[in-house]
Amino acid sequence: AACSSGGSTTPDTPPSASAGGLEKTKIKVATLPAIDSAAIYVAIDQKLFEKEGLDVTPQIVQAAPEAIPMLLKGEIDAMFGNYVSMFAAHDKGALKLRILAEGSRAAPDSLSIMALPGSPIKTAKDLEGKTVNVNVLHNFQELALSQVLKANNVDPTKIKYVPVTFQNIMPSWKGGQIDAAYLGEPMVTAATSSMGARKIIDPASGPAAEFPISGYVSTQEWYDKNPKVAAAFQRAIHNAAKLMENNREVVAKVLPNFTQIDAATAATVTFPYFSSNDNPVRLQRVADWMLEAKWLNKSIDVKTLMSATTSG
Amino acid sequence: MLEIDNLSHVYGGGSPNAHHAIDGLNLSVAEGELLCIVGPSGCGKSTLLRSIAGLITPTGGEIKIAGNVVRQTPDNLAVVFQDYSRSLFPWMSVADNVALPLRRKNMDKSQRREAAHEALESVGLSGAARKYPFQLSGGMQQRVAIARALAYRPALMLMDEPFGSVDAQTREDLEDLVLKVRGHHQMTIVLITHDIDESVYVGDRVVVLSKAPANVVGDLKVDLPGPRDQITTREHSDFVHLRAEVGRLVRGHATV
Amino acid sequence: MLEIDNLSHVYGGGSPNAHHAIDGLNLSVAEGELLCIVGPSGCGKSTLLRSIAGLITPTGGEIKIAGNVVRQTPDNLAVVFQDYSRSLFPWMSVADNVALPLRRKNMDKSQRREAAHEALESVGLSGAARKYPFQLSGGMQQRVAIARALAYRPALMLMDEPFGSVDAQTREDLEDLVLKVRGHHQMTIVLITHDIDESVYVGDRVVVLSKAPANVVGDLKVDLPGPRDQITTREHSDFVHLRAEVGRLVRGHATV
Amino acid sequence: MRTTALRWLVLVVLVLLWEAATTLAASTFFPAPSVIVARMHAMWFSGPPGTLFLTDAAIGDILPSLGRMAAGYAGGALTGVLLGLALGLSARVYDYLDGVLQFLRAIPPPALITVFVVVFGFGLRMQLAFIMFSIVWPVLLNTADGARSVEPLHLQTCQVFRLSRGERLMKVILPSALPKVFAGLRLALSLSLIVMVFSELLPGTTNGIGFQLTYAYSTFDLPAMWAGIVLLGVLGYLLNELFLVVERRVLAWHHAAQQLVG
Amino acid sequence: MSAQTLSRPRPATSATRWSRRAAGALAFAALIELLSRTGLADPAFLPPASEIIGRAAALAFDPAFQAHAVTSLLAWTIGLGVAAAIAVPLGLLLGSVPIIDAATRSVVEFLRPIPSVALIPLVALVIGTGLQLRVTLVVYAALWPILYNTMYGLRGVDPVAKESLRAYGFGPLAVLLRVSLPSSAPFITTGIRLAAGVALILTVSTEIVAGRGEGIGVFIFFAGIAVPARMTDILAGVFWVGLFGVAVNALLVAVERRAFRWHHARLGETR
Ligand SMILES: Nc1ncnc2c1ncn2[C@@H]1O[C@H](COP(=O)(O)OP(=O)(O)OP(=O)(O)O)[C@@H](O)[C@H]1O
Ligand SMILES: Nc1ncnc2c1ncn2[C@@H]1O[C@H](COP(=O)(O)OP(=O)(O)OP(=O)(O)O)[C@@H](O)[C@H]1O
Ligand SMILES: [Mg+2]
Ligand SMILES: [Mg+2]
Repeated sequence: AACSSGGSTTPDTPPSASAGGLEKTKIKVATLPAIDSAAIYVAIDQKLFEKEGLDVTPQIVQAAPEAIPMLLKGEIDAMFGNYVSMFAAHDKGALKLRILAEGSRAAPDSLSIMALPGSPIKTAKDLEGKTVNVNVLHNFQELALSQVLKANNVDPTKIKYVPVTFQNIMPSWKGGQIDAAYLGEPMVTAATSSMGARKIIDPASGPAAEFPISGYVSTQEWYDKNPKVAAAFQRAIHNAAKLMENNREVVAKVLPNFTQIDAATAATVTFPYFSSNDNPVRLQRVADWMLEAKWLNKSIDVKTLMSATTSG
Repeated sequence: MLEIDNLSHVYGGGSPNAHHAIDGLNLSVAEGELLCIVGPSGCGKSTLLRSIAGLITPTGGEIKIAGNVVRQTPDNLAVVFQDYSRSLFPWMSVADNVALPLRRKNMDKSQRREAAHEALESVGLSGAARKYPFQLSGGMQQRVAIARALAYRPALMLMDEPFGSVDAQTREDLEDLVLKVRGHHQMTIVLITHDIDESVYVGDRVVVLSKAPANVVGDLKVDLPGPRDQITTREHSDFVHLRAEVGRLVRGHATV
Repeated sequence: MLEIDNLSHVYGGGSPNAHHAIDGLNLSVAEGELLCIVGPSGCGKSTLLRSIAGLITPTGGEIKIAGNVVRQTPDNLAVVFQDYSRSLFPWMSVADNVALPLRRKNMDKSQRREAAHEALESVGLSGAARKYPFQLSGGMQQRVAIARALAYRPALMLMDEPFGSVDAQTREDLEDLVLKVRGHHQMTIVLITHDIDESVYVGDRVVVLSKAPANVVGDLKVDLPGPRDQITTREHSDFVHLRAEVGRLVRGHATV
Repeated sequence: MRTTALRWLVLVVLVLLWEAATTLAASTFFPAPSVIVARMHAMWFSGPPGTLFLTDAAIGDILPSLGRMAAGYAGGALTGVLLGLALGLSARVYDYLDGVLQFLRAIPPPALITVFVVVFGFGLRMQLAFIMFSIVWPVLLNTADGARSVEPLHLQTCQVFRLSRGERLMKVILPSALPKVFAGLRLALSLSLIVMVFSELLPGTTNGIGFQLTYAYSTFDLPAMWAGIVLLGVLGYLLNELFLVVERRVLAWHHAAQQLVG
Repeated sequence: MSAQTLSRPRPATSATRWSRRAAGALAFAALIELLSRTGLADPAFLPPASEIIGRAAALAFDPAFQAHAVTSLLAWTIGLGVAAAIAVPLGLLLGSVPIIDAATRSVVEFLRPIPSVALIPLVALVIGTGLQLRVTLVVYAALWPILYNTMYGLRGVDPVAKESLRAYGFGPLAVLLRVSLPSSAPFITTGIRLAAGVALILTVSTEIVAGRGEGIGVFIFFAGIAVPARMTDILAGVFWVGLFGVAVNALLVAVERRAFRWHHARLGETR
């Protein structure tokens, strides 16, 4: 079994040619079965980790909070998680967070508040007093939408959020249990094409444009022991993101490996932005909004959790 | 009243250890008659009784009660089971145990209660009415089972060794009680007993069964004069004679 | 062997319907003696027996077996329960039921089996060894319980109406069997019965209990000549005399 | 009296051990019981005397949960007893339903949530259906077992005295099955607390102990999550004590008859 | 007349019994088919039974699904076995020594209503997330039905039977093992049947929430996050779980009928 100190599941193997002095070469990373996780799969597919001398095994988990015990127990080295959850965990002392590399940011139209064709909801203002689904309460979806609504003169406290799991959004929406649906890709595309749903507002616009959603994180403890692995990992992710920036094909190719998105859909969906560098400033926004919403007890200086970008 | 025609019963039919309990038995009981059945242990007496009560379906032959073939339990019948302690309901008081069947009799609650108390009194258990069966001795439980059957006033009463667990004095009293009730309420009674004296004392007729498979090996009419009496009847020469006769028949077919 | 000193038992002590079953009873049984206990139904005989077996703790007085106060079940004791059908284990064959207690006797499997078969044979049930209790008639079940106790060869044997459910012939055979086994294996036996003839026939001594709360109202030594015999003994004048005596004592305390 | 003292002693010792272990381990995931209790007090039991010291959060979470649980339990238990009796008594009903029921019994409710949403919609109806569907099985199986193993001589006695169907059921079969039914009911009781929590994870739920508990975990408020766990434990304990009081009354004859052995 | 129907009728032939079961199952399938085909329930979310069964049949030959099934069944088997191995002896102890029952009751009753979902992260943190996580949660949930049926079963043992063995000088342990255990065995088995279902549910549910890599629950989870959700796949997976439940139950019933023939024969259920 893994020991909690190092998180290494196998004894270090001699580094390959370019792996100059990595603390370990085999690492396990928890990922989510969503488009946002694509960078790590592209890095594997394009042998970017191999170039850094890393052997990365992805481990799909159902939800990010599930991976935290694994991280703490050393079953995995790093994980892909959304910042809101990660900052909350850090704030509550559940783990000492270290951000290894930024992952995804919301791109225009990759998230959307939508209404069915016959719905009376036409504008953002109509959302007041209405029921909207979220994946989990008090997460990035609410955080971003609140800012956007405020900017559009809508009172965000008048929205009634109900948690609805991914799979049940469509039946609840059709059944009238929710008035407007808060969707992410590939559901936005599917709802538009198959149900004729209308976009009411893009929650990742205005103040929340390019809102950072998820990143690759680890514990501070692990980072302190494996700084070189961390740097190599970051480089590979950033390089993958660069590749993905203007090449949809590399992304579309890997999607069926870890999501339930087939090649046809993959060709049409809107991808989020994949970050090819780390930027504490835009991430600080998330922490500050969380503090404003009283989701954090104290402010977090995001800079201290991140390392300088070494790729380039 | 009761006609048994060529009755047979096989337990576990088909299996290698099938047991032939009754084999082609014929018997008839007249209305109002008190028939005693004696026979060796395990010969098939209880099986016969259960067949009459419609609790088991005999594998052969036919039983008719008042001209109707028994296919299910006939109306207006009461049974005192050999395994009396198991036939009482442990979650009911003694009085409730006795009163329960009376629901079939269109009696209201107070009538039922009264009838139950009367029956319990007649078997010497008026003091135990509010106890639960497990708080009674074996003999007392047996008397509760008798009281239940008596309170019901059935047209046909089947009793399987009903007095086996009570002392001699109580037994005699119960014998007389059965005779009295029978006289008052025009019942037909089939009573299984191992006590030969008893069979002659209470019976109008004594049927002796052979060892398994059961069949009739003796059928004696008991023609004793006048109302029976524990002392004079038992001293009567016919009684002594009949008793010896039954004894001989039973012993001819003993099991040990 | 057995000393009972000022024994009392109250059921449900403290509650308003407490029942005083035994009240200050004194009794002693010599080694090798066969004591018969008779008494009215519900007087407390089974309670006395269960106290001796250490199955209930009497609320007053003391019982000593071979000088030791009974606090839990004494060694080398066997009981034939009045409620024999419930004392057999339904999940075991008849032979296994009989063999089970022999595990306490340092016997290996084949010895146990043999002893069980022998005991079953002696009660006339060798054919039923592989059946299950529910496949037997009442009398056969009772004989299994007797066989179980006999096979155990206890120093002290307690029997609660052990022959109540068998026919007359079998009953006599079983009485003789008990006498024979007692003679061979030096047992002390306490036997409860409602059959007054039986008590005199098998007993070395007959104790008559009063109605509840139980106490000794008669204690008769049975001094009949020679080995007992069903015909000659029962014709002996002392037998007839003793029987009448016991009968009088019992009847003086009848319950109905 | 002595057993009550003993029970408390055991409880106190275990809580002290728990306190010591968690203090030593100093893990955020395992807060000490003192911390948890303080949190429970702050969250739920520091309200005004007018509401029996319950806070708004308590009124908003605990009461709806208990209501759901009670309604679901009542419905599930009743269904279980009725179906169980039908199954135990009639070979025909048993044959027809056995396959389907055994099938349904093995189905993991989380996989069926979409079907529940479609059939029942959000809210109380779905939650109650969910609770009932989950707790009905122990009651049903145990009742069927009880109804099938009624002493044969009792049934024969009924038959001989020609008791009506209803009389047999109410006077004989039910009382005789009752000890086993109670085993099922007792299992179902704590199960109803568990599935109450599950039902509050269903789409559309916005209050309840289960909702509070999962929300606490999703925001890594571990003392609050533990407060929920402990509250469930305490509720389970209290409900069980209540249950035992009822059971002792209803099954008095049974307990007494079993104490034949001195 | 009508009174007769409540007594035990002669057992129907096994052909009749199986055809009745099949009729019941068909009726159930027809109901779902109808709900779906008539549009009473949106067929996108509740596909017709014929489709579900067809898909389930296809899955049986899909090696990936087979691997999922084997993983789940392994966790189930181990979990149920461990639960029974713990619960029966524990039930015997608690059921026969009232003082221990009384002393531990507060703890046991406190633990019982804690839902396994709440435990997942905590257990994962302590023992990890592999097979051991599923097995632990399965054991935790499957324990109770066996434990309680054992305890309640012991209470129903005929006291005269216990006295009989005691009279021959057997100690409490011997009485427990030789009388109380066999006598309550049928009811304990009912507890195990209950637990088998609970264990199956827990295995798959845990996989849905926190399965790693393989298991029917993981299969169901992935079918659920597809857009649109592959309801036919989900329900085909559920169908296999349910079918497995039926099979396990039938097996346990058959074993029980053999092992406790005395019980059923006494009750007059078989000849
Ligand atoms: N359920 C059963 N299965 C198999 N055999 C049985 C069953 N019930 C009774 N028998 C057998 O049938 C025979 C007759 O049994 P029955 O109970 O009728 O005897 P009985 O005449 O009443 O005896 P007793 O005087 O001892 O009560 C016995 O040999 C018994 O072993
Ligand atoms: N568990 C109990 N609780 C309360 N009272 C009881 C209990 N057991 C027996 N009794 C009472 O104690 C008295 C004596 O019972 P016991 O069984 O000793 O009688 P017995 O002499 O064996 O009678 P029988 O000849 O009828 O078997 C009875 O009046 C009975 O009601
Ligand atoms: Mg008989
Ligand atoms: Mg007695």
